[in-house]
Amino acid sequence: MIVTLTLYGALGDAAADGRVTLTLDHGARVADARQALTEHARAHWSDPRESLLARSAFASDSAVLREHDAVPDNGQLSVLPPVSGG
Amino acid sequence: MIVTLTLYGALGDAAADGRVTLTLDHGARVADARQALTEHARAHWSDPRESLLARSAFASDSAVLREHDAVPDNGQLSVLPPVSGG
Amino acid sequence: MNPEMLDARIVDIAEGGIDAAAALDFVSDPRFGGLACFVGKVRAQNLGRVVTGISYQVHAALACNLFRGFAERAVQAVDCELKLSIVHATGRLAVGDVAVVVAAGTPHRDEAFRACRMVIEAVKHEAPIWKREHYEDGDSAWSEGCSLCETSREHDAGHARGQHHGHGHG
Amino acid sequence: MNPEMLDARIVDIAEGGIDAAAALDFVSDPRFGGLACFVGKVRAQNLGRVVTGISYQVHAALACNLFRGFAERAVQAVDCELKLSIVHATGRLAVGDVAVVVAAGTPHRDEAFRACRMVIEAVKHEAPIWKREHYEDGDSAWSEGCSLCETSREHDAGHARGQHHGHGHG
Repeated sequence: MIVTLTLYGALGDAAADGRVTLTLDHGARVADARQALTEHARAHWSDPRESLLARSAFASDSAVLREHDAVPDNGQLSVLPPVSGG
Repeated sequence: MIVTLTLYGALGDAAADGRVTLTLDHGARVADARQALTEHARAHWSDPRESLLARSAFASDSAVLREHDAVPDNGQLSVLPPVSGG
Repeated sequence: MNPEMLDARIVDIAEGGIDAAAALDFVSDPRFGGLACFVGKVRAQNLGRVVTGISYQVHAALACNLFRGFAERAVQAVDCELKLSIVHATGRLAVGDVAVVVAAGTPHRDEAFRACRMVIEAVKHEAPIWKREHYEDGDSAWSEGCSLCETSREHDAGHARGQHHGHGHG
Repeated sequence: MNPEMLDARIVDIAEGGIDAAAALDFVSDPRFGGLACFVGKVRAQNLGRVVTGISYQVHAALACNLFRGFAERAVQAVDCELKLSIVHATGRLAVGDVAVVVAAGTPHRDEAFRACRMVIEAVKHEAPIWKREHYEDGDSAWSEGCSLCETSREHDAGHARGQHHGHGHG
């Protein structure tokens, strides 16, 4: 499946227009998306920010997901680095 | 000394214009004023409200006084029944 | 407390209501990230009776003096830069009218919340203010309240722990 | 939570600021005697640096969804009638601009304070919002923040107990 990851906060400038598109196996889980994004960052980003990625959460438009959750069927994931609202 | 006591809250309608004037010994303390007001109430009020007077505090215009404090030199005391602000 | 840091006032409802936004403005400061505010309003019911309004009587001079003392205690407690606004209404209020506003501004939020809470508790339990509730049947009654006598206060404190105060509409 | 009881919104600063008075109006109700409100403002300094403004980025759809969850938690915690307003800014804010308002209305004050505090803590630690501080020398930096990963959050919680968070301006 083709998954589009939207990068927020300090990750936003890592990719053009703040988005990365990856191809994952059918039935992929959040942990798989995290692994694929980390590998993509190592290969394509001048600063792969692995520590920040490790502390980032993945979310659908309605909820923050856990590692074992399935990647949403619509192929849309948000990557949320540590938050600092308020 | 002549002392004017201004009555607040539920005590206010006990006396005409909410005030009682009493004559106390020179050097009187708050406890003396309380005693004199209680006796005045027994003598002159249709409902002497002794329980309410016992729970009332006495104050100058700047502070709530304690029983052993002297009656202010200006002869002005406020009688404060239990408060219910807010 | 520096007078510029404290707005302590009694407002006659006949001359206009209390403005919470103005209180928040007063406690704002470029150094402050956190403002906490409490607004006490007249509610339509108390202890099972339908309330149509509340008349407040206030010993204004003493109240403002005591408000300054409450502010000093809050400064001591939070131990940081603090601006406070403490404004209470007097006169006859209708349901929904603002009876009291306490606002606190500090660099960080925890101190603002603590100062705001401390001060509203003091206003409710220690300020020379009396509330008479008016009911839909035309009856009215002074609220029970908290004694300011030392000896009675100890009794009240034990009583308050066991049940709701009869005079707390907020 | 009944939608009439909750106003959860993200406001673009370019379309006007956040109005704390409107939030207090929203949480008012004839049944409510106590309203508590927190206002977070951009302050002129953080961690020793002079701040000239803050840019907020917000995942608005997710944020509003999570705000509803925060409100549900507050309802569970206070176990009484409750209205909440949770409004956060997005875009570039200047010093003194309102970044966030949380207002809570309840019959009595303790529940209003508790709900307000619970919700602002959740907004600060759990909402998908990111802050970039701008400094007087033209530099800017994303704030450190709280991880939303389960494993990282445990680490952050231990860290936070030991010292001030780097991202709390209010």
